[in-house]
Amino acid sequence: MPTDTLTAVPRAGAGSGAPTRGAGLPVLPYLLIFLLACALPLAGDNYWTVIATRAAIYWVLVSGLNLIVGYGGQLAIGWVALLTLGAYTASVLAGGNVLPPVPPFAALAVAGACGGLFGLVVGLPALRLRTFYFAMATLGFATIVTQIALAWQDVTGGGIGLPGPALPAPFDSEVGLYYLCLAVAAACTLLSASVAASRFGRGLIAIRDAEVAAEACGISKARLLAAVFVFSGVFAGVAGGLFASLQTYITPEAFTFELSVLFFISILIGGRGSILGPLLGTLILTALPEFAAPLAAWSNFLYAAMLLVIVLTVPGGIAALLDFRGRRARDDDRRVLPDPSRLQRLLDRGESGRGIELQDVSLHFGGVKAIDGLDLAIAPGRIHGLIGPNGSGKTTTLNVISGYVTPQQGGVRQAGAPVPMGQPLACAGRGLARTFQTPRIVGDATVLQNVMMGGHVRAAGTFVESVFRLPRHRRDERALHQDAHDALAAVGLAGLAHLRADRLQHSELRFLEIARALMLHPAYLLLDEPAAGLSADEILRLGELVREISRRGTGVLLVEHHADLIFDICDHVTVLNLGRVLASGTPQEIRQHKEVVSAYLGA
Amino acid sequence: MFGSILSSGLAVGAIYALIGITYNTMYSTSRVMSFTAGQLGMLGGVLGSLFILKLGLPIFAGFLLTLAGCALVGFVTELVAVRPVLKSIEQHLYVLSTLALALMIQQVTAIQWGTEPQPFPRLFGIGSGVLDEKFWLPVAACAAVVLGLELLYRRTLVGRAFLAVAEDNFAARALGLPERHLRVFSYVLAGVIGGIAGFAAGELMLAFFANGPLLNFYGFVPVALGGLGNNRGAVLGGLALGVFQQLANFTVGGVFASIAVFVLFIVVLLAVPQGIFGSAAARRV
Amino acid sequence: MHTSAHDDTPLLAVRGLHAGYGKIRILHGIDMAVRAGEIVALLGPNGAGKSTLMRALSGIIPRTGEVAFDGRLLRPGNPREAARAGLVHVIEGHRVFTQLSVLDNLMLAGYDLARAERGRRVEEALGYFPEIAEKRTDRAGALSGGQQQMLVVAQGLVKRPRLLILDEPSAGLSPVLVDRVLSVAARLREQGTAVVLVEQLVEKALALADRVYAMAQGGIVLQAPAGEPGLPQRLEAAYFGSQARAPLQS
Amino acid sequence: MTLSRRNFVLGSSGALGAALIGAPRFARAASDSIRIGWLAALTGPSSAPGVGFDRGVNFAIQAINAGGGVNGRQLELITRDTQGDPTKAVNATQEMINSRKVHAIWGPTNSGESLAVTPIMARARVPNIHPCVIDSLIDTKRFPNAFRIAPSSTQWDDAVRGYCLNVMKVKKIAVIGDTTGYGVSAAKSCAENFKRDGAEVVYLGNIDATQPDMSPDMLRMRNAGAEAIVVWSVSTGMESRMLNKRADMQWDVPFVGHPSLASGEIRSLVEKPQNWDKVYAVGYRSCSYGADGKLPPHSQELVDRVKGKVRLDDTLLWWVAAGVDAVELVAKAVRETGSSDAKGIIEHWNTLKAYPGYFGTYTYTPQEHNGYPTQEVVMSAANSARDGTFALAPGYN
Repeated sequence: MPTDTLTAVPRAGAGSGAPTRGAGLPVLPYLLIFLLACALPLAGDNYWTVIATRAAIYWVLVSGLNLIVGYGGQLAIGWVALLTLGAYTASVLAGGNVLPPVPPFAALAVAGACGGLFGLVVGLPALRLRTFYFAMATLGFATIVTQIALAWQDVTGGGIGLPGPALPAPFDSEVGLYYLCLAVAAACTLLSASVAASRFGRGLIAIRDAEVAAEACGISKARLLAAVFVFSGVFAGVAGGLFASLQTYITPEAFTFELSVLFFISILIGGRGSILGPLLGTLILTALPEFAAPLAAWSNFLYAAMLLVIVLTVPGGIAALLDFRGRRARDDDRRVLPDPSRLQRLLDRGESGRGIELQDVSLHFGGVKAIDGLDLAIAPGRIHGLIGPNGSGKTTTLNVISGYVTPQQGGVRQAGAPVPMGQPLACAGRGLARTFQTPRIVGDATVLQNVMMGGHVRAAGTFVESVFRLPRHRRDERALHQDAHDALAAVGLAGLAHLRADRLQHSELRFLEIARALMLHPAYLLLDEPAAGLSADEILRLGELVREISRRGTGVLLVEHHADLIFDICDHVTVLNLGRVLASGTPQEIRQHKEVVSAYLGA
Repeated sequence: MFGSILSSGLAVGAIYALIGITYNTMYSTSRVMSFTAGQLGMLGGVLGSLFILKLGLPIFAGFLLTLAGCALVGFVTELVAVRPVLKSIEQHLYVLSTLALALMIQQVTAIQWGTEPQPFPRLFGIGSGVLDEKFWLPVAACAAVVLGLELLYRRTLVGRAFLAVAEDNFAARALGLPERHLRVFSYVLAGVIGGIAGFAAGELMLAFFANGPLLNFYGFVPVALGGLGNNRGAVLGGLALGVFQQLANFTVGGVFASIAVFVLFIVVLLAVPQGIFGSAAARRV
Repeated sequence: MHTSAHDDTPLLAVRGLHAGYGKIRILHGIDMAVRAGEIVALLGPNGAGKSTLMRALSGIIPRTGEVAFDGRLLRPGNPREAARAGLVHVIEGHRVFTQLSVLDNLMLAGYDLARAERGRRVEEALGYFPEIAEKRTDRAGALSGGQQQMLVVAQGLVKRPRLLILDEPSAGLSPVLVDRVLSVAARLREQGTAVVLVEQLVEKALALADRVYAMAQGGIVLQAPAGEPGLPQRLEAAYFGSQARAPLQS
Repeated sequence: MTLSRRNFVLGSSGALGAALIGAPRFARAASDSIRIGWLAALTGPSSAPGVGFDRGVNFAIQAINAGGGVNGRQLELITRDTQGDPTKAVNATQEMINSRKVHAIWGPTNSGESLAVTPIMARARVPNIHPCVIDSLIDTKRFPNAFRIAPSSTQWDDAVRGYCLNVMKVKKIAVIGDTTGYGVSAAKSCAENFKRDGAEVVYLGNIDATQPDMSPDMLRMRNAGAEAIVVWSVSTGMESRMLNKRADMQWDVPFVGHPSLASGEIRSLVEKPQNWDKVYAVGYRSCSYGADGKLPPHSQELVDRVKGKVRLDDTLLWWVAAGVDAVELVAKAVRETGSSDAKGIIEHWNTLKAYPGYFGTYTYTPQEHNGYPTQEVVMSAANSARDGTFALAPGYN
């Protein structure tokens, strides 16, 4: 196992907003736990071996579920359903009571595949249902699977249940089964960590905390969640098979709702967006009832009480407690000093031709006419300023171009070809990047990770390649890393790469969003009031940066209130009022324009 | 056969509707869907049986003490599980804090009250067979609550303040309305409604600790179908669900009935995510 | 009863006020004052921070710095205390409770008052706006934009303010209705009530106000009596940023 | 300095961990006591039998230890509450075998759990006595260490069928089981046996124990013309709701079935005492009093011994008696083989011929570990409970 992958593996995982590639520090805790786990059976007491086996099996499931709940932010509470499914699939196939008996490991594989399929089925509602609704749906699904297991007597043995798969020679003993489960758990840790450290892991966090920005970066929530639901379903199915072997005999009563709660709480106590936190959470919650045997009846109460305490006091969970690097005190006097020379590698696209044209675009929300027959053009290599009082349709125009709203009339063309309306996901593919009026960032992740999200569509590696860290995945990561460091240096935030994004000041967040947009090597850049909340000299430096970006061939649309910035850097200015063009021309023409002055002064 | 389907269906449906109204009452002033709604229903039955059967109090005293107990649980819910997480509403921490509190309530009840369904006292003893008390009481309770809420919202200033906070929280705060007191009062009121639901359902569903999760799910379905915060939708949705479930119970049998209800819930929700009467989601960007 | 305009201690004194939304700092150290019975206009392009300043004053959003009203320091983040002291803020966007009747909307404005007192004040507020007085039982949602604006102003009047903040009352109103609403401000001044008028329409604001503050980019860039000659030109320069750039030909 | 939230959580979780760590049970030095593991479902659904057995077991342990123990060694009972959950049962069994190194295990009491732990105990060859009735649990080849102290479900089934066909002489039978592991299999085999013996099974159904309203199933049974309702379930809540519904429907039909029909809990759950008439539960000759109201002498001796020490009114004598017999069987094996070695205990039990326990006279051979004699299984009137004993059902000689 080449060292760099090992050091790289948990880099994003050790704690939310985990530190840089640095020393092997983040690997240490995993190695420690793994060595301790290997030594456990030597203590001679098989009881603790069995408990550790159960913890390993639960971690196989939780490591997959963690990507959905911890990283993706989807509240999948009913995951015992897939454990039940995997257990019964493996047992029925291995037991051979319905079909001719299948060798146990093949049965385990089929259980995994079955888990993957049903992971998708359980997960799909997440795409349409709001969080509380989805949580209720998965809970409902969990009760249904148990009841089907009860009712389908001739296959599942109904209330009687059926024996679990009996594993061949070395794994039939407690210690043998333990080492098998430990190996599977270690593999699952590596696989889920490599997904977490890949662009898909970052995509999940983006969906969780900044869904609108994720769309702008071309991260498709549907495709990503579908892949992760299948991935986590496979883990849950395999865990189900191993669980059936550990139990030696399974009945519907074994798959209790408390198990679902245990999986869910171990992730939340462990901490969102982390691998180590939920791993520790799972170990603690599995061992807790064994220590607290006299109050066995109270174990579920303890779980719930722990969850409440964690949610109220440290929402970040154990991971947040352990994440010291991400929270180091930042020196407050640092200033944003863009270095436009670093733009060279990022803006190599230089698209020529007619740029983006809006033709007779009209759009109204209910009775209010937001845009009324607008014609506008963004030429490559030039800055087009858009100003006007509140409610004049500036931001709505930008949202039409980037596909967030669909106009009732008119259309948008790019380089002559018509652009389908209302598809924000597609605009990243067309080389069109944007920023937002209020910065949309992932507070938990580092500045570098936030920026790398911008380059999502430029990477070519598929999900599976990231799972197994195949060459194309590693090439993508290296390219994204390089681009991100260039982009951060270009906007002047190079020193803050490994800080948690929520530690940044407001003005730094503005420049962070621009860096994220640069990751797309954009042909067009749409800026939505980037100067709001900046100090005077920060506005000057922003102006120079935007001018440099446009000089390298990128067409820029600048929506702004700050009239001085507009007149300073724009090649062309359009003034909107009540959704119609009041005036359009060079900055000098606009400054003398009678209506503009009165519209601004409100004659 | 049809008569008993209708009577038990409307009875169970009225209980689900009341739990739906409990959800809505909490939601209107805090934008939080709390897992404790079903537990309040369960406590209505358990406390009622505790006060009247175990402690032998007169029925009316037992009823009032039950409502007081549930009101206290409502107060604690707001204090412990809602107020601390309100500021991070978009992180949906409220789902976790209310789930944790609901689980704690359920475990304590399971340990102190036992895990077998305990008997619930016979209150008035009026009616038998299809018109037995345990069938018309929940429907009467539901009607009484709906009427009571209508009076509260239409006649009293506090009720109108509720509607104002529910419609435009920011404007209500700017106008100087005591937003926190109103939220606490709405959670206490939700506790009382949940208590009434459980008490009225006592004879039908007995004093059973596992009624909590059952009511949580089946009380949520009418809210989801009817649209968040919409009591009229909750009552219609609840009654329809109750009759559908009993119909499935009679025709297909217990196990498949709950599968049928769940499938219906998922299909309708995927088709109409914000519910039949609900409003579409606001502009995102 | 018209209090003397030249009382030395101002009714409202603001020193070193900072405010914003979360990380975004909008206001950078605001100092201003309003005397009893005075109409002050607050002008400036949008995005300058006018509404943020008013919300910070009335306690709807958190703030740092001092806000003294009638000699007493107001606690930040407490709109109820400010209202009880007499500082009433009618927020922009005529946000009425559409489900409730006109009367209910007004009753809610007097939520803390005794029933009788509340009734009296509601009638008193309706006295200013006969147009909505006869629609008192209609649902507020059924009213036109202008009538809704009158209703929210009336809600402010129910609290018998000593200082009334009107935040962009003219937004979305026809010129006739704008004059109608602004005339109420003039009547209030006669009764000694101070008014802070946040306005986009400079001419109408200058015609009504005694004094003017102009804001740009989160700071006060100009303060002057309303009648001062050459004021419009000075405002224009203030809006278009620092003079160094490209001074407007006057 | 206000206690920052982070220190508070670190402090409290640390303290919680320390307090708990203090009480782990790593393998302690093997003291000379005879350790008996007891897998008890004391809480959780269908915990009624567990509570009854527990009283008998504790009474027997104290009685033997008071009398000087066995060959001078005291008996130590290690109880783990499995809550009827197979996962907790597997953990508890592993702890008893590996960590506490028990000499014999009594329990578990529910079928779902026992199906999970029996193979584990067999692999460790730990002597195991249990009262679970599912037939597949006893297999002298696969589980030579497992012995059943109670009758098997087949023996219960034979007794119920015999009473319906030969004593009550009814032809149309309705069979109801709950949805636990036990309920499903018992109802299925019962229906098949009735058909084999020429009766007509007009209705066969499994009801979830938590189903609040029994009218759907009761109405279907009446419409099918059932003359007797056979019930196989441990859920007293469900059974009482069926009895109440029978009274509501004014339907004169006898209930016959699982011993839990006669449990004290049902008295508090039926709305009127007469709702409990014409209900006949599986009983045992040793725990039934005849028309003269007297118990068999050996059983009366146990009732007298436990008087004042064990409450009998809210449970069943056979649960208590079986608990006592189990402990005494272990003590007898250790006393007569002279050691607590597992092989010795198992071999000793294999030689028992009509050993007079309080609950039954047990006979085990290396090929047959169902020790309870079928003829001692009788029907008893469910509502005739008196200190856990019942009147023989009408029609017995």
